[in-house]
Amino acid sequence: MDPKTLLQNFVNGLSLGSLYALIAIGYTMVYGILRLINFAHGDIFMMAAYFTFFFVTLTQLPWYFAAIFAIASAAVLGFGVDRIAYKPIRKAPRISALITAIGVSFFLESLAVVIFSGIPRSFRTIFPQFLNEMIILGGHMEVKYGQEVILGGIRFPIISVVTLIVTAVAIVFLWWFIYKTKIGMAMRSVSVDIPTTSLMGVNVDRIIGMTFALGSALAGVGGILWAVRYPQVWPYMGFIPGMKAFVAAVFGGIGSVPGAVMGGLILGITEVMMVGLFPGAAGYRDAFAFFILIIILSVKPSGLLGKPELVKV
Amino acid sequence: MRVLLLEGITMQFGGLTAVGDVSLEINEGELFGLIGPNGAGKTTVFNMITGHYKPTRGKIYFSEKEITGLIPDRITRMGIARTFQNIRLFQDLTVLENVMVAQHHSISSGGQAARWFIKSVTRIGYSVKEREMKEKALNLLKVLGIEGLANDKSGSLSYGAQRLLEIARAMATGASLLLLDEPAAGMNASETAQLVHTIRKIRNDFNLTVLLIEHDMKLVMGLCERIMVLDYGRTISEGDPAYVQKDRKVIEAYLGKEWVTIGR
Amino acid sequence: MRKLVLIVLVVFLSVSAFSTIKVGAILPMTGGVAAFGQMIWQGVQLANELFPQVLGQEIEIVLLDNNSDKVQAVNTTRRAIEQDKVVAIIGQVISSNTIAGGTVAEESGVAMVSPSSTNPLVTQDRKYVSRVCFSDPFQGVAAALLAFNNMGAKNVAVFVDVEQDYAVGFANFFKDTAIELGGTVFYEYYKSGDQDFTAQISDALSKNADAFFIPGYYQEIALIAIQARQLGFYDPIIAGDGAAVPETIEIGGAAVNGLYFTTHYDSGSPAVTDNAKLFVEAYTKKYGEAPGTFTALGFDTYLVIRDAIERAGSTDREAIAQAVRQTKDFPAVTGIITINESGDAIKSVAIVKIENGKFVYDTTINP
Amino acid sequence: MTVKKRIVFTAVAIICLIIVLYLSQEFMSSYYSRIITLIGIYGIMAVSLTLVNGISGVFSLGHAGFIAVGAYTSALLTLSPQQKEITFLIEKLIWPFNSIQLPFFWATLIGGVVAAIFALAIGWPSLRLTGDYFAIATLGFAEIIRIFALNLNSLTNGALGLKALPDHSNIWASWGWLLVTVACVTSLSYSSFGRALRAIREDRVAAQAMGINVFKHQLMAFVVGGFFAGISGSLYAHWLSTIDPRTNTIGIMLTFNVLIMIVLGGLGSITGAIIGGALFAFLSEWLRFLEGPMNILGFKIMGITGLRMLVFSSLFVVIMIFWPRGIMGRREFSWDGLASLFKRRDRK
Repeated sequence: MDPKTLLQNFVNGLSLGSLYALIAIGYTMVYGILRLINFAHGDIFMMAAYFTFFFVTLTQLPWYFAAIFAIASAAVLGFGVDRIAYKPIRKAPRISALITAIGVSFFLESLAVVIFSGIPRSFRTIFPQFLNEMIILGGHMEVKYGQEVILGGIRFPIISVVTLIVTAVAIVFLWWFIYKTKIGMAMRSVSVDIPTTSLMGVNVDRIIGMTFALGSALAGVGGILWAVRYPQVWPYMGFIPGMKAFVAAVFGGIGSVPGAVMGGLILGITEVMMVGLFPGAAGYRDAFAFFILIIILSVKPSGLLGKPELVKV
Repeated sequence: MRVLLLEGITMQFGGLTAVGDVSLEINEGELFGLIGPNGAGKTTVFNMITGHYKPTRGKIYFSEKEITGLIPDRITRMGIARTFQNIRLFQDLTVLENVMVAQHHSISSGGQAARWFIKSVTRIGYSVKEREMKEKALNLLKVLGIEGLANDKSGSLSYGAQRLLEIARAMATGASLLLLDEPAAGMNASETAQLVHTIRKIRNDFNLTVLLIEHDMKLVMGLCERIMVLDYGRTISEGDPAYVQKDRKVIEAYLGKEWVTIGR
Repeated sequence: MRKLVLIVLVVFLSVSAFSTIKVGAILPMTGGVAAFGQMIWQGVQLANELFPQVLGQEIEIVLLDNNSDKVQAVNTTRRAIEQDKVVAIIGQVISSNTIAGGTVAEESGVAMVSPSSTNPLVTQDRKYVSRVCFSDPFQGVAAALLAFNNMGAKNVAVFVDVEQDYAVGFANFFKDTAIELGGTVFYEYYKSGDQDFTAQISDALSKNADAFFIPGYYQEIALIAIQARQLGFYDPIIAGDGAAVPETIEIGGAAVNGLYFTTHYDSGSPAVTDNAKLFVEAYTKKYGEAPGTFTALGFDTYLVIRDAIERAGSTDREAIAQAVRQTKDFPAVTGIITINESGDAIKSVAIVKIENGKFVYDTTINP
Repeated sequence: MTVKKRIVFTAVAIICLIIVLYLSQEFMSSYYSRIITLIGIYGIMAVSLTLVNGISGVFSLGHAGFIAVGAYTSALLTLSPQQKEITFLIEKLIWPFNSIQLPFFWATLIGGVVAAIFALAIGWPSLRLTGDYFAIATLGFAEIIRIFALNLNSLTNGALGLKALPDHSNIWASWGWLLVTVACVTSLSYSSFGRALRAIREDRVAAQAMGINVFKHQLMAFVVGGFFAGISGSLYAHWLSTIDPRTNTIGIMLTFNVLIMIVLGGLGSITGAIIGGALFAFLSEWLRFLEGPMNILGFKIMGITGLRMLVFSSLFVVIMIFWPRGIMGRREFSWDGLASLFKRRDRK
């Protein structure tokens, strides 16, 4: 691979990875507090994209209002899912909570089919066109099929760069929220020890709900960026990114927010670079990602940045 | 004959030394007490002997064979069994099953495992073994006086009965050295008195060697033949009960320096 | 309480009180390929509205959702045949489900006509399973002719969706013909649901491909087209009938301009039938937009089955199944359909290209 | 109740079951008898996963991988060489599969054995991990198996899959194997080995301190679970008559489905696993009335597409909220339990 393609692939992998990271953060935050793998997380991602679509088409609001509105709705949805489905079974075995999560995931997908129909909607029309343009460095002009076009050069889609910036902003915001606000402090405390935190007069259920809301809002940001990048929304769009983000979260050490970011980036870059380096083996791409995951886990059983579980005797 | 030998074992967690350079020798049939204030490192010593922790330094020998760093189940099969300070019974299993589980390694280790596995699945020639295990388990429960609870879920027992069940379970492994971690914790005075009697009895009847951790001084002084005192992970005293009781360092450790000066 | 039970009973009994001819429609209305199921369902419904009767009786369509799932593909087929007593079945959509459901139809001797399963294995060794679309081998030949003869390509990068039997088969037959025609072909692999193809495209560019062939579905076709244009590839992109939905343009935008694809029909084709005119008119009236190919195929499947019932002159399943196989020169929406002895539709392949965000009929390749 | 009485009761129950199955096959429409067959297959899948997830407390998300291995192995063995010749369109099938054909029973058994070998190979490295990390590793391995099935055209026919498998999975095959599975898993779980597995589930550290080799026992459960998963895979493939490497045929969706069965039924209960499997097979078909056009008092209402899956999935959530431990919890069916149930009724 020549350095030009390498660079292009790297930037693409980075922006794909940052989308994984945005979703993975939600997984990891919920896991950190409840030890629950929230399989419905990918579907909140999907819902956020649908919300944006319908806010724009139904209310004729400018896209940025719609996006903010959709992110808020995703947060409310995440909060609601926790209240309705997870809160009643906090004391139940963990696997019951996991099945509930799978149930919620199926539910949201079917709901989307019933309300929005299974036919994909194009996202292209509702976002500003410049997001689909490319940044081209170098290259030369040529006339092809009667059109003047630029060939060669190093190319980045603008959306990739935007994705990177938005992700960075979201992560900085998250850092500020977790470390500098009272609610964030309560979240950290809940993740260490729920009973003690509730003794300190913190409303644990509210904090858990807030965690869901915050994680879902980030998934919402991811969902919108995803829908702009691959310009369509459909009911099952959350499944694959959701699974990948889950893998990324485990990769980085589930429960650790920096781990989730790192895991997402590594997974995104690996996926793109693997195909770039061995195009003939592209069919095995996901197998390769899982293979790396298994290798990492066997060397470091709790992921890259995860804390090793201390066996108390 | 020497059953257990610890040679300068040390356990560090990060920068913290939980146990530092502890050496110990226990002979066959002895009742040995390990005491010390909270956080002195007693349970850590147990965890190192039973293989749950690997010592940072030092060596452990059991019946003259080195067992340092072996995995816990291997050590149990060699003949060391333990109870836990914070009771760890198999809550969803019955009392009887708890004891029978401890005999399981007799059919599941070594070359016979496959044979017994097939027998278990096909149920051919298995019931004899099952009956044998059940009889042995019931017998142990009788020795500890909880045979009436055999079919209760172990999670539903009283605190005292759970402690006794843990001892029965440890004995069922067929171990020759028992490590009891605070066996009297949570018991009332009469239960404790009964426990002293029981421990002595099992030591004699089953030819056991017993190493125990205990906070109840009365129990330790009345029961143990030799005692070692740990403080901040280090040995501060060792000897028979009468000697240890008078040792200045021990009183200091338990009551603080002021008390010693006042007493003088 | 008793009253409630009674009411419920009455309600359920009255469900089956009609005297109608029942035709099953087994489609994925939910699950991964719900989009195709729903588009085909629109066509079936429309056809049922326009031609509601046969042999003087109403045709009732029994819609069963197979959730894009194989187990349900089998169960629904059995249910349609035994519970709902359908005389013939419209379905199923993706080849793997049609293969699974087809076994049941074959065993029970009920005609199953697929609107869109193009895998050759679908009708192979089957007497009761047919299709109104052409099969992959035929489309593969047509696409190769298009690429190497009409467009003058020499070295084509084929983007294969390893997850889709449709794409794998189609690509394979394309390759066979390409070699016969003296061209060279190499594969780039991806999986359904992939959204980033930049690595494969970069590789294809470095191997000097002068055309891309994408025998997959529209989502990936559109995305590959977008990303190919972004990476500076302006040579022809060729696809199959997977591109024949409006979503290709909606998603692909300007990037799919100049995309050629082989398909079942185009409303601009000169060989257009009366039914096609009727269909386009009715669809536009009802939905306010131009119909897609899958909707047309759904429409046709209904018509072919209705025609077979008419020719059979009875609701006997065996007679209908035989009549389906004897369909000859039937003027359907997607062309003049003749079903051959192996159950595949023989009809011409339309070549359509996208120009300024619109489908434009280009040419026809005959079998 | 005496042992003798219990054996008599069980024998009578099995005979009754055989009669009921016979009647259902003879007199019910094949739509129902095929669903009954499917219940048997789901039962095997669920019981084999219960041994791993419920009884041993190992959280595996890779069950579909073993089902896939069993399905492909036995399918390749039962297909006739002629059929293979015409099915493998892209690349020819490799030797020796292209020339052998075995009876269904042996093919199923071999499918189970090969799946067990895979379970051994996967469990060996993975069981060094614990909890959710183990879960994700098994998920990864299952996905790797599926991806290989997608890409190894000369062995699995890639995405085209295998088709025209002989229709061997009838009521007798599926319920016969279910009986074998239940008998083996029950006697295992009520033997000393099963006690050890449950002990490990309850408290891993204490089990180790009792001399139980945790790794070896969990691996054993994993391999036995893998074996029966392979058996169920063979039956599943021959029930479907075709097999392909799609996510909802042999991928993570299948694992999710089996998980739903065992948790709804009651995690750790063999009885519960069968109930869960039956409920799953039954409900997903029975709820179809929701989507059909309904005629309520003269008003014809068009069915709402997707409503069935919506109700289906909300049912899981509702069951979990009201019975967090599933329908059976960890209880098992037993004659004594049944007797005491009746006695209680009488007293009332």
